[in-house]
Amino acid sequence: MADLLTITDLHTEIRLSGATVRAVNGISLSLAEGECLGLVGESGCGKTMTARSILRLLPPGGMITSGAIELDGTDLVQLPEELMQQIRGSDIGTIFQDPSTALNPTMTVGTQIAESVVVHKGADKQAALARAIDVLRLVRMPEPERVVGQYPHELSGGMRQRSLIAAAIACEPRLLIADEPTTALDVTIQREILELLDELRRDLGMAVILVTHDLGVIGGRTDKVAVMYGGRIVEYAATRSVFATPRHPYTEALFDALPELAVKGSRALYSIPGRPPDMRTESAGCSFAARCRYAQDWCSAHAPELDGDHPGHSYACFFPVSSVFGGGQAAAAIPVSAWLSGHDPSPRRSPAADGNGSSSGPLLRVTGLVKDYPVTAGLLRRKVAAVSAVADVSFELAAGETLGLVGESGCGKTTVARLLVGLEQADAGSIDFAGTDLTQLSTRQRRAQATGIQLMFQDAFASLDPMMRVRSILREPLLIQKAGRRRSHRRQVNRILDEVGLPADAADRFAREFSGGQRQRLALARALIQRPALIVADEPVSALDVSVQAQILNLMRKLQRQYGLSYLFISHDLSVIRYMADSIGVMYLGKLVEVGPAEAICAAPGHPYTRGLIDAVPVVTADPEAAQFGGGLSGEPPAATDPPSGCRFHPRCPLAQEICARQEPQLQPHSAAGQFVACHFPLEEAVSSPPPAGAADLPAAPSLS
Amino acid sequence: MTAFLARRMLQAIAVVILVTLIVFTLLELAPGPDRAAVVGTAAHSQFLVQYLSWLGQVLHGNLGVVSAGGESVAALLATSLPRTLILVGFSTLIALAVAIPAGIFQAARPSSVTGHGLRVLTYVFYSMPAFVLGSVLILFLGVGARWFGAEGPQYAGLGQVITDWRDLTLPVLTLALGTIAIFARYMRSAAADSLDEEYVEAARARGADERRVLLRHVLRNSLVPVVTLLGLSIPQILGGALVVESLFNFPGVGFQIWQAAQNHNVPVILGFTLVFGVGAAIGSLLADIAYALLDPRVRYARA
Amino acid sequence: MGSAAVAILVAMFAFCFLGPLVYHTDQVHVFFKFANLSPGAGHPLGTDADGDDELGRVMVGGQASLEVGIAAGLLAAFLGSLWGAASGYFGGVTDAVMMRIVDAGIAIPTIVVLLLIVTIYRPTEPVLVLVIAATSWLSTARLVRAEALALRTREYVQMVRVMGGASPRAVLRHIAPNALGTIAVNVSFQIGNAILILATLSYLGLGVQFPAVDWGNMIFSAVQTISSGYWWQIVSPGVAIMLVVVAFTMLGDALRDGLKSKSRGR
Amino acid sequence: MRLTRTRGSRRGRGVLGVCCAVAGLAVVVAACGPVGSGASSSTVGTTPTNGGTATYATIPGLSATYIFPFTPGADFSATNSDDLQYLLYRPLYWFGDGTQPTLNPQLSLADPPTFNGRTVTITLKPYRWSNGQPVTAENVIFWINMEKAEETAASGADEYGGYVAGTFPDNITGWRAINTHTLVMTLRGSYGQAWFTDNELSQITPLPSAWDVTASGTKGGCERAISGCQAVYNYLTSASVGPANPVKWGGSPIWSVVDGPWQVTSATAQNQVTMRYNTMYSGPAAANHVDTFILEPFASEQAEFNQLQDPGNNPVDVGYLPTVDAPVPAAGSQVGSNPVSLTNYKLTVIYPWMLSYYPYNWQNPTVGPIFSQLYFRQAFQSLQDQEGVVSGPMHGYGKVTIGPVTDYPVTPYLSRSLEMQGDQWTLDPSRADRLLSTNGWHVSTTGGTTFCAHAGTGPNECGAGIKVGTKLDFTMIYAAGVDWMESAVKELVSNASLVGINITATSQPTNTVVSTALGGAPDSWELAEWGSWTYSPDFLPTGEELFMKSPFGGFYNNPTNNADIEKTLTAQTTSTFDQSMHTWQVYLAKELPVVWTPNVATLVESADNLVIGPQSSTLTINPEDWYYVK
Repeated sequence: MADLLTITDLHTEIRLSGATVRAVNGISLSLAEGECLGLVGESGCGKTMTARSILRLLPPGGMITSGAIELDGTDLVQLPEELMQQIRGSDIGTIFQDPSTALNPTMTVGTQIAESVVVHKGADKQAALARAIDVLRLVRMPEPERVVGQYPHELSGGMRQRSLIAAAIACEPRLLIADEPTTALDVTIQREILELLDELRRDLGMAVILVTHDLGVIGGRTDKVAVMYGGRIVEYAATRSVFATPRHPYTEALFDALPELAVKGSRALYSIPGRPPDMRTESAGCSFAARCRYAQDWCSAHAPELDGDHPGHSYACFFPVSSVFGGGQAAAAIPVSAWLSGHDPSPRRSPAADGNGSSSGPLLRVTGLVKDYPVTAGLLRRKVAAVSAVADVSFELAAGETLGLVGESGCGKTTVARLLVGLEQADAGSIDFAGTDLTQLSTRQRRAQATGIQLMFQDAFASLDPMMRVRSILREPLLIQKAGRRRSHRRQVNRILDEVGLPADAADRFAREFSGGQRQRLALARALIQRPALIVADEPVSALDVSVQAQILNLMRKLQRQYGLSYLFISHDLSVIRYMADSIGVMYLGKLVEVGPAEAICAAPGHPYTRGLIDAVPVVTADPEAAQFGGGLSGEPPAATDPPSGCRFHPRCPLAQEICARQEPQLQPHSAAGQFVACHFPLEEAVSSPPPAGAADLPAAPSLS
Repeated sequence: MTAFLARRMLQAIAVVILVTLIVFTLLELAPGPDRAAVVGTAAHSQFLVQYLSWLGQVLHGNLGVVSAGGESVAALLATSLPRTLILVGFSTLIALAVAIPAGIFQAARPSSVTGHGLRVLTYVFYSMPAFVLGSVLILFLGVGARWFGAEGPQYAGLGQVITDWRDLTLPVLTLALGTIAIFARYMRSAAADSLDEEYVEAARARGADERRVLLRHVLRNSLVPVVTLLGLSIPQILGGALVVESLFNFPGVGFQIWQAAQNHNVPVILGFTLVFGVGAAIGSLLADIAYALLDPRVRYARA
Repeated sequence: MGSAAVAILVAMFAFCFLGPLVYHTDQVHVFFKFANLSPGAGHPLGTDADGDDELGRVMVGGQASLEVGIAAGLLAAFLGSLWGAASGYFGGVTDAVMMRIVDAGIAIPTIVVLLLIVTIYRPTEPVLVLVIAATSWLSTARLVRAEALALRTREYVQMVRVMGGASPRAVLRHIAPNALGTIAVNVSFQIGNAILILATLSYLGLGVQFPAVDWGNMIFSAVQTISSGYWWQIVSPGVAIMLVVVAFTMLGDALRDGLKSKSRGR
Repeated sequence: MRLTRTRGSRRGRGVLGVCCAVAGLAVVVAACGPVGSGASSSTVGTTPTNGGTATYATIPGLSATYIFPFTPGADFSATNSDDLQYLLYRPLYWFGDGTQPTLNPQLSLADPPTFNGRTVTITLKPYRWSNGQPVTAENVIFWINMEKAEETAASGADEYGGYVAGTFPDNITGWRAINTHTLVMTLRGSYGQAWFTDNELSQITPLPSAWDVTASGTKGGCERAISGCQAVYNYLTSASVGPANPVKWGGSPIWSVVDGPWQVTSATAQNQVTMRYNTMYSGPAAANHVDTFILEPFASEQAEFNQLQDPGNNPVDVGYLPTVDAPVPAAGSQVGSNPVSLTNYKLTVIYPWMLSYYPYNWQNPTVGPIFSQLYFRQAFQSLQDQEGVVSGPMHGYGKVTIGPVTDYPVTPYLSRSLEMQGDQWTLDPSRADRLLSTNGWHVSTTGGTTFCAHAGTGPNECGAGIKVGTKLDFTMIYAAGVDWMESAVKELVSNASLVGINITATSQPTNTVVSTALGGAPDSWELAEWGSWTYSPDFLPTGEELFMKSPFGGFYNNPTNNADIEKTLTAQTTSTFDQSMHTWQVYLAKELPVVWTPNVATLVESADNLVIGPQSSTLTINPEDWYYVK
């Protein structure tokens, strides 16, 4: 099979006023017709710039300084701009990361999908729209005839991404570049989209470059993988080969940082120390040397070439790893439920055992919590409906433990967090915290109670005042609560910085001077400085790269042990929840549909929705069949303004029957492990082979032991 | 959409009522005889009573009289307002027609020679008071080159006013140039923001050329804030018309206000101000409707 | 762009306020016999219709223009910020009423209100400052309110409540400092605008009154004799006013661009 | 009195300096009036042609708004009377003979009046209205009845702007028609003939019988009796003004009845008035004349000047040149060249029949005692640089004022000796310093304010009512929008500062200045300048309206002066009138009751190929004599 795309020694630079960023620093790769390449790496490693270089759509100041990009024998680097425009959209299709910003809000979806047809095929409006409908059908858009006339904001996130894909493939390109196509989406939709891409690739015979930071995404879906670091490819091989035997320490580190895999062992997640290299300066040696656990003096003085010891697997390292990671375990399929139910013997909980607090009751008991947001309409802004954000949610959290709340976007988990920290007032229910019902307190009392519960936002940067220095940010809670004397504040700030792993001089800097991970450390430091009993962490790591995510998760666990903290950990990512949580609450459309010990739920979900969530988690495997494993969920949650009758999940439930639409199921004890499920037809245990919850310590799959 | 419109209209009505209140308060500051000319016999009663009686008269179309035994303010308005609308209408259209492409061009090619040139011109016109600009235009294009008349059209008929391009050009141009400067600066910034958006990148990736990107994607999105600005600028443009009309002897509303101010003719100032205010409130309402038409998000989100 | 603007402003300030210390002219007395002299020895920029040295007059006139412009711009921004912040902070009915008042104020052309007020009160410098500020604060109010509304939902502002802080703290420590950038941009535009409004008032005969002089009435006097060929009378103050207004506007643009890139700090 | 507007120099302004005028007693002597010039470069032939259209730019800011000659004060403007009503409805007596502001027998409807004791006989010439009816004595009585009805009805009524309480028609006791063309009036006292003719009969405009109606086609009774006038007045007033009424002037059954040389054919809401030559006109007809005459209104001098420079589609044939734009004439010549941008016009200069001055407020409780001191007024007049203002901001187009009678145009009313003396109080700050220093003042020449050091009424003392420490610190209001006035005030402030007199000058709209000075409380003003006083329709420069405790003269009140004025009003012969005028003005010139300021000229531009002849100093126009040449 002839290579469709060949990139040879590509160098791309971005010239800024003060410096030159060597974004792509001599990469070479090739891609055959119909082949799928995964381009993997942390943010800032140059993967997006590589994709942009192929399209020749570089940011201001960006230019390809040398190298060749041959598409079917034509060097795109040398092509005049007019001809390049003919290639874009017709020969190369592109999908962007965020469908909410990549679609023009003032144009109908159909017009945008048809745009490339109009541009390249000279189609008239009628023909173009007809084509748009065809393509929408191809991407399995429901009611394509209606959708073509709609505007992006009228579509859900998943539908937008389908539209974007439709726009990319409207001219049946031979190469599709998908730049982080699922990062902004819920796990459930992510799976659907990835599957769609797979099918389209097969049906249309496209070659695909899948750019992502998530190894889970490429496993089983790509033919080969290029791992990028510091603008270079550090490992380049068939996917199966990389998953089986990652040779570059960086690749290995990426695998180790995955929480999906970490649960199996008793150790903390591996996190790559330091930050990606500054691409404005050129280092003489291996750019990864500074962060590499195997680096020798030699590494920082000499740059390794990209070659390999056997054909088809090249890497740029003097001291490649062979099977430190444990050889082939990733090569075989790891059933999702298997690793999810994996035994975690880490002694990270058991407050009673720690002697921390009385065992008289849980630290937090939430009972019948309700929150509606009014929807107003009409001239007088009368309340015409309510968004039922949280509907009768109850759960408990013991001191020193972690409760993971999981669910798709819009399920109400963030509202629960806001209710707990007092950013919203509950419409009904009680929040019993350390013996006090927070909902009954006056504003003043509530403020005084604020020390006990702290919050971490997903976007740490947005939660740090850009005009304040770190010292002021960290001191603010102390000032508010008039805790201690001012003189002691400096000491406390310095100590807390040290605890979250930031240097003391960080205190005099501004939030914008820190990286994403460091900012989340700052947010954690601020939450911790008041010595709270409970930290509500709302998606604290979902905006972070895997390696950084690992740092934060580790830190949170370390601090939990240290202070006997409780966490209410909110995430849409079951693998992260699984790594962090002792117990799990699964929310759907404002309802808690399942709650119970983490192992039990992961091993034997009782609710079909939980099952669907678990199935949607990408599998770290190179095996295409394993990647297809499970049914997953289809569709997206309906609007919370008008929740479905009875069981709110019934329209999407594969097991739904007539009663589900009529009668709302209550949380019922489901298993001996303390699992509660709200379902008329809860899943029988061992439906999908994993052992029952009670036997969580049994080996899950042969390949794991 | 209808609910949004209805609510927006209620707001406009509230604004109009407030405009009348402000105007009336200003009237309270005016010297006694002038006030009597407007409020008539109610001059000695309570503020509120006076206000309501005045409002009642206004609602009956009675804006007071120009002078004792003279022409009514409403009649004066009826003859002068259409002229101002012609002047303002033409200038605004020209301003939009020039400022939009100029702004987009500056955003698309900020460092080109033309881009820099446009930017300098924009600043120059922005910082030049209208009377200076008008005088310079008269000196060079009117009196000097004799291309255009140095005085606005004097015809009685509006049709003749519109067709007398030779005389209409300079007043329209003076008002337009200042307005262009305001709009172009805004358009540039809106278009620059729009160009940074990912959907522009997406369009390029689909093979759209620069022309298509600018016309189909950037234009409409950057028009949205400009339309809002247009709505807010209406009073400013009318205010500019005041200077331009007096400079070019063009007997429109601004001209009459200006004359009235010179003569302390408070009934005329107040009556006309009221009409300006109401016009601006309506303009702002129209701008919001246009905004909703341009931006589908508003159309649906507020419905 | 920003540094060029600052350089122009510093130069113009030095010119207007320090210039007269070096370049002495009689700007008080009238000498008709020296009227309308073209630039030359003794009068580098010529003289005006009253025989005053144009260079010295541009300096003195600049003082009034800059003083009134800056004072009015600052005052307008201050009033507008207070109003806008209060409106955005209280929200609800208060916000609706306060903003409708702003809408109504904006709906009335500034120049008309100026005309009316200035015909009632003698236009001295303080009156002009008050009057220009009284008609210019509206746009600031609108802007600051929008900013306050946006800031109110920022997570770092919400964090104050999570930490148990009261609203005043959120306003004083977080909303206000973060709105300052926007306000600073606005101040810059407001000053440029105020100088232009002052000039337009001169055209209507309602600007600063003699013996005080500002660039606006210098230009206006010159415009009257525009066809007599005394070009230096219009060019000198014209260039001065343009430089200053452009500089303030450029400064505002530069500050805004800076703010934009700062808020994209990630 | 009549409100006119001087053609000041400020452009972009509608409102300019004001001149007020009131009647006086008059005897007519010749003098030199306006001077024509206007060397034109273009090649224009000399063959007169008949017909054509002349477009006339009205005084900036003053458009034709009122067609009924019985005009109320608010509309009593030069444009309405001189440029519109006089062309349509001739006054009984026409003032302006050549360039002299004197009675013109040719253009008057009647022969000069004959006085016989307390009776006056007026004999009308055989004029006809355009509807064919003769102009009769009844038509004159129509006016008198109307004025009697409207002005005695309510005191302070403003129905006719030319009315002054106690004068015409209050000072006649009887009037009747002897026959169709003869009318006799009985006077209340024995008034001077000149005064009664020039200042009283000058107001009358005969009204056609066709106007004696109370509705269309309904006969009124004003010609017969005073009691019938109110209804007629109401009807005619409503037909002249009101919404969009100018548009109705054209073809109106009322207003189309004219005895003047012109008839309105159309008018616009913007007050552009088109007239056509009245072929029924009974007066002297020129051999050649234009047949259409258009009054075009302008908002400002600048707009008008721009139009002249760049005629475009609607060229103006006769308009005004702003003083600031006029090149200074060469030494010795009355008229300078045209601005280079005006290529097809010739320049003519008119010195209007007016007096320029501004009053001291003699009644002001604070500064009145200072103004009452003659040495102070002498010192103050010595700070007024009339020559400098004429050669400076007036660009040479001005005449220095030396006393209460205007010295240009030169009339028989002017004292020869005073004329020979010229301005006795030319600019001289050192004289002012001396006058103040020798009268008890501590003069500061270094920036401080001069103050009274020696109170008392003796020599070297400040004078009655002035306390030690009183400062020479004055406020002055002046009309905004007149360029030369602003410059003159600036210079005065500058000159005054040389002798420690501090003047705070504020410009205000002309109307405000006038109303403050004429009607304000005694302490509401100190010095107020509005411009000039125009003698129309009271054409004699007598002093009764200005200097007999009149608000126009700052309430100056002096028994000697009052007696002198009385003598002028009752003088029965020309020689006694002139004699008493000279005596009075020599006295008053020394008294300096007000501050004399220079008269400014009106600069008229007319198309090269249009002959308009010498223009009258009364500012009336005769377009029926204008003709084009080929």
